[in-house]
Amino acid sequence: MREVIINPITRLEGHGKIVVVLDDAGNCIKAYLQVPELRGFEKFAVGRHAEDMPQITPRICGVCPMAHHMASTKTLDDLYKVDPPEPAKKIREMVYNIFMLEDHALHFYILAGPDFIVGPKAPKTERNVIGVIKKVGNEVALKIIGMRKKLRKLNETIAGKVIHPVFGLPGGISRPLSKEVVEEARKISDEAIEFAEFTYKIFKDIVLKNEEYVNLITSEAYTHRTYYMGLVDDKNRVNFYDGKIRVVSPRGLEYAKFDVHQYLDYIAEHVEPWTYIKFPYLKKVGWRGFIDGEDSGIMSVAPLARLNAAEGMATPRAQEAYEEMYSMLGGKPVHHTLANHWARVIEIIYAAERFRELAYDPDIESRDVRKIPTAIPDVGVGVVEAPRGTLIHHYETDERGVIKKANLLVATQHNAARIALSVDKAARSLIKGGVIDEGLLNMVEMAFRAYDPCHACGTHTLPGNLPIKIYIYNTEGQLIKTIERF
Amino acid sequence: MEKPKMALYWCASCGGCEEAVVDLAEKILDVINLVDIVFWPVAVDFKIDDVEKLPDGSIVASLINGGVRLSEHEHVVKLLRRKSKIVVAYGACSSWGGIPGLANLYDKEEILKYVYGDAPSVDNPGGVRPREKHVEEVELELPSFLPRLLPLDVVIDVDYYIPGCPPTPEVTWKALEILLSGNLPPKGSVLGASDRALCYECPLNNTKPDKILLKDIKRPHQVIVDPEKCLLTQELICLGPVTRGGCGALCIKAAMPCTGCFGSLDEVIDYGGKAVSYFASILDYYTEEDVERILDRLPDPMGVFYRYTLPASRLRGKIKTTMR
Amino acid sequence: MEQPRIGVYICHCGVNIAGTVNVREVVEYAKNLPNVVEAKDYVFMCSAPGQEIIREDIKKCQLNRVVVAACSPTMHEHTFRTVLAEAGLNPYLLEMANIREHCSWVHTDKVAATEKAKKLVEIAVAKASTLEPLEEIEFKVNENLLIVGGGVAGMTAALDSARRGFRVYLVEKKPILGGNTARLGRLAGTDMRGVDVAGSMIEYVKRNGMITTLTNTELVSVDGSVGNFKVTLLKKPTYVNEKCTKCGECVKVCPVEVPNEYEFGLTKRKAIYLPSPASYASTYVIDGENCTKCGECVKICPVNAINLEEESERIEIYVGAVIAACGYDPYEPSVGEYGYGLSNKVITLFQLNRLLDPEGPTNGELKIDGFVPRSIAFIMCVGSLNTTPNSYPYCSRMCCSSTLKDILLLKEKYPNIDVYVIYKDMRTYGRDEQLYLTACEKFVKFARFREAPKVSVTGESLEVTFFEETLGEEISIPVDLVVLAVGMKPPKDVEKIRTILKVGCGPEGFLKEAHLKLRPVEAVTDGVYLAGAVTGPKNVVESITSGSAAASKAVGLLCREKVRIEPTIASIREELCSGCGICVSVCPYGAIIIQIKENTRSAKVEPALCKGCGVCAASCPSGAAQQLKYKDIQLKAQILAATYKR
Amino acid sequence: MSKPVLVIGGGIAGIQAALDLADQGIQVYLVEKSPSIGGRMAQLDKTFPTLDCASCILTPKMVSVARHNNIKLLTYSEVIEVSGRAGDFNVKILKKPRYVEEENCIGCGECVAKCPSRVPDEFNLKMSNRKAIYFPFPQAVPLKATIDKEHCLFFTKGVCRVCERFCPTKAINFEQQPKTIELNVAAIIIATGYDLIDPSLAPLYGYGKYQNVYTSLEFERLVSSTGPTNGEIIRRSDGKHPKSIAFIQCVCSRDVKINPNCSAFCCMASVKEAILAKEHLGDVDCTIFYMDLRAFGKGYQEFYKRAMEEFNIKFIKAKPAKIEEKPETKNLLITYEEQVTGVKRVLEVDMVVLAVGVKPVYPEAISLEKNEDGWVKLRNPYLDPVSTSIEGVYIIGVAAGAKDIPDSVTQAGAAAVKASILAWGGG
Repeated sequence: MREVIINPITRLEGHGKIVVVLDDAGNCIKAYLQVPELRGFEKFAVGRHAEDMPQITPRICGVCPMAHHMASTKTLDDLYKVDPPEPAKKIREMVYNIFMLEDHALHFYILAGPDFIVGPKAPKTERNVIGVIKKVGNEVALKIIGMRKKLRKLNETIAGKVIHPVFGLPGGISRPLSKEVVEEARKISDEAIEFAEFTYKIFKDIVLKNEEYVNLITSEAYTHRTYYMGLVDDKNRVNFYDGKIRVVSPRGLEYAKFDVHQYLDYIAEHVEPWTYIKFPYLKKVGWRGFIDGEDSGIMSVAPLARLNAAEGMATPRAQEAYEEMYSMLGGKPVHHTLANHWARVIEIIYAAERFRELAYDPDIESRDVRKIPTAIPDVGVGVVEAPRGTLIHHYETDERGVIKKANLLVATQHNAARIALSVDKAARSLIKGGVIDEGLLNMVEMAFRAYDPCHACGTHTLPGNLPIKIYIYNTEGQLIKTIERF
Repeated sequence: MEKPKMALYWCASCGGCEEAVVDLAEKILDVINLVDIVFWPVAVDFKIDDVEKLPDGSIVASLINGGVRLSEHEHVVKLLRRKSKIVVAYGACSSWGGIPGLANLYDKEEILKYVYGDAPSVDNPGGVRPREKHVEEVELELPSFLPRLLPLDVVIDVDYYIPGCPPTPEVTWKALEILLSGNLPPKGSVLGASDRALCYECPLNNTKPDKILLKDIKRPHQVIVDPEKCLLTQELICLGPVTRGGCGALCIKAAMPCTGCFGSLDEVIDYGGKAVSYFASILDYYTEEDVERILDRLPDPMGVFYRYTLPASRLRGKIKTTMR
Repeated sequence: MEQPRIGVYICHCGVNIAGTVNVREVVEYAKNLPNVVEAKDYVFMCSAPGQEIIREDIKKCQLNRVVVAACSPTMHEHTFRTVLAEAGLNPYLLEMANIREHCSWVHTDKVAATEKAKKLVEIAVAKASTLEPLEEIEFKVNENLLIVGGGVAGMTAALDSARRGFRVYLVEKKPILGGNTARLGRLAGTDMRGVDVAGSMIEYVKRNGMITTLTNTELVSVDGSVGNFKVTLLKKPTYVNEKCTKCGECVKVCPVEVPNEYEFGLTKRKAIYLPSPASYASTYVIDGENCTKCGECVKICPVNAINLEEESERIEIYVGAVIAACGYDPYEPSVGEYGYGLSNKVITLFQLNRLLDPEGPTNGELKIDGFVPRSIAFIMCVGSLNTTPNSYPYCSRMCCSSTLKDILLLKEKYPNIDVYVIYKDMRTYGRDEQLYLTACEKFVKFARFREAPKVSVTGESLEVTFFEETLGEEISIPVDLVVLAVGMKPPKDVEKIRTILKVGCGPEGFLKEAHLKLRPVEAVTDGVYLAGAVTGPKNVVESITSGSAAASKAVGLLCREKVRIEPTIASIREELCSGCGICVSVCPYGAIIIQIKENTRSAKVEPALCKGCGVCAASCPSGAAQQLKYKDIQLKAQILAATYKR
Repeated sequence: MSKPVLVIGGGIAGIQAALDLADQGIQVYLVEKSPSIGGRMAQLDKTFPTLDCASCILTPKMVSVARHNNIKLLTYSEVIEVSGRAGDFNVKILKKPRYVEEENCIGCGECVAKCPSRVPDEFNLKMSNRKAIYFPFPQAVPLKATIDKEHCLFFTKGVCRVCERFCPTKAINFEQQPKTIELNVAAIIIATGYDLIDPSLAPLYGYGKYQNVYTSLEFERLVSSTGPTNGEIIRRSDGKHPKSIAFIQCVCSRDVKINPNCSAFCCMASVKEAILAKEHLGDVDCTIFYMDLRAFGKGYQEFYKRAMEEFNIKFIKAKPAKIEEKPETKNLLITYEEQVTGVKRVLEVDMVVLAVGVKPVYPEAISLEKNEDGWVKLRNPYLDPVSTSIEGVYIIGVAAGAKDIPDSVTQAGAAAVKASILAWGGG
């Protein structure tokens, strides 16, 4: 038996490692994605003041801190049984859409961008942000960097900090928006719409008009037939900030639709001894191991899953793009992992449109943004859609609001099993008869990126690639070959 | 001329520090022009072997973020220490442990038991736990989860510190300028941030009355504050007075009290101890009953006063940490 | 900082240290400590030859720090600092290890005591390495003195200080000097009356060119510190100028009548009145609070001495010291307490004094409703010793003697009156015991109560009922007059005075001495002294004595050219200070201020006010405030040395 | 320039007067007849009502006196002649020989350790022994040895000189002669304090006859850690801890035959001593026999109350009629009349402490005018409360009338400022 270790891959809640096991014939029989990362947030949350959780939990992930901040803040609303004033909810949702927009844009242009915009087969020295700039032009590049900077600055002003925000409190937000901020938000939201349209155009021009790319997206190697989960509004349309959790089956039928309070009835976590990450799955279907299909409880989250789990988008341009995608890819659900990029662009449009709607809503000028909670806290559960997917926080406290128990289901986890499937599938299809296709690295990398904007969002701002090194061992366990990819 | 070599590494961090570097925005390109980044797992070629091949001391500066939580972190930071002239603890976690350092209030077993056993959504009837060595088809190894989280300077010698959770782009840029200037401050210095407490740059510092004596403590969710008035005087525990400045009072501008992510100032020996001492000294209480009552108003002093610094504090947490 | 070169000197203190501690072993140990270049022992380090060893070594070995391991620093730190200074070293580069009081005197196990002495030396050496030179702080002293209160204590203090050559501002809130003493009638053991004592003092005060008297004047604020106080006063108008001839026409037309406080309410006066008997008041005054400004007096005044438009005046003066001599208020029983206020036959001792005074409302005749009472009961401890719910817990000290003095006067004048003294403990301490003996000889009847007596008022008759301890039974005495021997209580504006002067007060409300036994006329605040009954009940003689004693302290300060304070005070490093203001909030001496420069704040210590208590250093969140000679880094060095195992 | 002032007596009053004057820039001569300053206060264990340790608060003052540049300390010296008048007194002082050169003596105590001669120790009221060469007490100021000529073997028998042999600084000088010092001073402050009246004048209390009857000053030494028993309260008769102690007030005071005056501080001193006895022994009954409990000073009534309530000390208002000893146990039987019932009762106790009244001590060289009761007559008690009838001569402390420490200290300040005025030529 031989093993191949890819160590470390890029961060997955930290660092990752892939081990590929070959049989004596040199065929891959199994590939493991190991996540060697554990910090114990759920445990050390115990003893903390509940109201500190919106500031503690963002430290789980500094790339999508706003997702944790918002999930946590909403959990506190629930914990203290306080319904924030409408203006507060609108400001929160606006901030949240700005965050989704900024985060998705970063991913699209900077992470996935090199693969698609420059081209998957372009020389590695060009497959980076500089290559992207060359391709789209300096002006466009500045537009992208400028947009991101503006959006992040706006969120810093409203939320206090953009990395690890502070403004969320049970019952609302820390303070109303000043006139200047409201005006600034409106101005930026106009630009955001334009930016979203422009992004969609680039995607269509560069990706969809390239048959090779489309084939890549639909290729079997990147396809898993799993359940899909996402938040939907009362009309089953995608919503990032609030709604019910909807799950559709691999065949596209509604499997479940539930309030987050019922999450324990639907979701359970499986533990494997070879990785620190836990694998959530659909409890009622059950854990059947790393397989796909209707009988496997493995589900997927993130942009594509959200679109699959919903029946449409709540804003007009996004809805058009939504329909366009499904018609091109042959209807719902789409099982191709790489279609996440497409879905992400659709969500960019939605986020921009929703941002603009809220920015122009007169409510956000209101001073009424806080309700002081009066109830005695007990249990609270909250959910948002993080860029990477459904994010659930669940706290139990004593009467003073001190955490007694915390449970966190983060987006990466929901996708963990499907990512493991992808890795395994890629390895099995690409390592045969002792021949290790060098394309393995590419495949793995692309499969990753599709899911994992958060893990790697900073990745391609500098020249360089996903750092992978493969160790190939013979049957005696001796190292026979090393393949590096850089 | 060869550009100076620089490395960046993360331990038990959230990635916010990496994101903060990215937030240098256009300035990141200046950095690239000035230095040759030889190691940055999140961003550039990862070649730990290549790092090993470098002559000792050949990296001018390594910026390391995150606390040391896994055996793998320990291994890599020791390697970087050998290869680097200067090691910089970047951000709150590597400087003092940061928020993940609060895990030191619990021991390793308590954490594993909850995460893989008692958490409500876990379905693990067999009591499976991630193991350092596990034989499936082959032996799979996981780095070991250390008994506690260690600040970087407990594991290796650290030359400088850049504070913040995360350090702001301004602070990061200033610190890089100092590092690249060659005009280095004394070992142990904090780079890029202010030498004074946050109050100094706080827009509300001038709204304070002559004397601040507090009759009550309020937790942030219990009060709607006047955003134009010093939060401390509104009975919120603002750690601005005890926290190093440099962030520009971001939280306070959002009407939320400072929670201390820039850590303590040069002259302060223990951040949390100092925070408790300063805060207790302005409480206007005299009787034991008052003290009892006030302690009840603040059930989690650890999470409030030691939020970012527990592993580096004199208390060190429930789990003993051997200091250097 | 230069490399420390420390000399360690270990004292045998005869057998005091050497009897328990193996000094040679400590010397050898000290030699190997970091930065130590020389270590020696001697039988008495504080003796001249011992001092010489240190002086020589400082030069010979170029020492820049010295550790002396001997007795308590309160004994000899000063001695050794002088040695360092004489040898050209900054005296604050000395650190003492107390191996006597902290070691040899309290231990018997010689081995363990020697180990402890080593550790104490090691700790001192560690701190010595971190010591910095400090400069003593000096201020020029303003030679003027402020005295608050123009009673006998204040006037005595004023006279003594002025005679000693210092300018005195004597401030009295009432329109006239003399205080309570002036109203006391005849005093014990003399033919003098209170008004004679006060009056002669007033004369001396008037004649003394070094005393500026400000009557009808109140203290507004006192800023600054020992040696340099800035005082703001408010002089209120009396509306009558010195042209007044005391003709009394104005009083006749004045329509406003109020109780006469000088006579303890026994009579009434007008809004324009003489503030004391004619012989001592120089003019009539108008009581601004009660005057309706009707203008009648202005119209009638033959010399145009009245000006109702007169206004208050703010006066600023600068002084080096302050004496608070604000006196006391007599305890005023509440209505119904021992029948007081229910009958004009229940009076206080102070009222009796007025009735017995030839210048009093009855010209010295004791007549109630026109009759001389045949029997009088004196009830002691009224308002004192917690006898009633309203009363204070303490003993008022003067009432026993004062009562007996009045009884002897009465007995002189009316030998046939039956006098009962109903008391708890007769406290005629010292030579006043002779008053008690004399009273007994005069057949004054003494009866001892257990609980406060009850005074029942039925129509015209009075009866005092109580459980008599000696007889062991309850008795009732019908009397014609009841005199309540009331005690003394803190003056009503004591809280204001104490806040302005930043002086402490005890639980009973009197001002607090720096040390109850050995510093009875000094306040905790440097440069502020206390005279008379403002610190607690006193008789006239004791008040006068304490007035002189307070003057003595004030003169001791004022005659110094400069005040020197030890530099072991707080210091704030401005470059580290954020201006958060925590130190200002906690400083018990108001010694720290926030200065605002270009819209940024920073704290600053006023060295003259700082007592070096260290509260600011402990609370300073940024470590900018440090206690000199006890900086965190210095204490840390000591702690590390203490916990380090060699 | 100011003229010097003479202070006679180095007790707390004299010390405070000297310090006040010295602080006012005036040269002070402080004359003390015994080898050390400190006076009666140095013999006390703790002080009422604060329970401050007497030496702890007194010693720093003594050290200040020794250190003050303006104070010339003349111990073991006596004023033998005074002439002149206010502003211009001529004073002769006799400095008795210590037979130890003060300049050389470093206070090491070698001589004391080696001296073979044992003498009853006056500081401990003869309840223990000292040597013929001695320091009166460990904190003595100046800490210079003194040879007691009367008991020194060399002076009495012509042999020994052991001290001389062992002195490391050659300070012993058997040839030393008395010295007369002449001074001109502007004013004189008398602070010569008091002695206890001889308790045997009141024979009914059995002092001197019964071993377990003590004076309160003896009791102070007995509870003091530097006293003859290192702070152990034990009976003279058998060295056992007493289980019951009676404190009897007004012994030789308020007694027209002996001394009509009240001694002002004994009530509180006894209350304090009873508290100390409780603190030291725990299991002891303390009873105070009193006539009137004179708790008149600041904090005194509260202290008295504490003694009753917190320390459970019994107070009996009665003057004992007699005290007898039980020969077999050496316990004491106190006969008194119960106040309420008038019944005669007897209380048996293990130890009796007598609060003995005081008499003033005056310097012989100055003839002061006295009252009938033997106490000094003041010039004008109201306008000039610290002046004797001789202008420029002031009197303070207990010598001027029985009083407690704070009142003595206050008088010291008062006399100091008066003397200071004279010293500067004012008045």
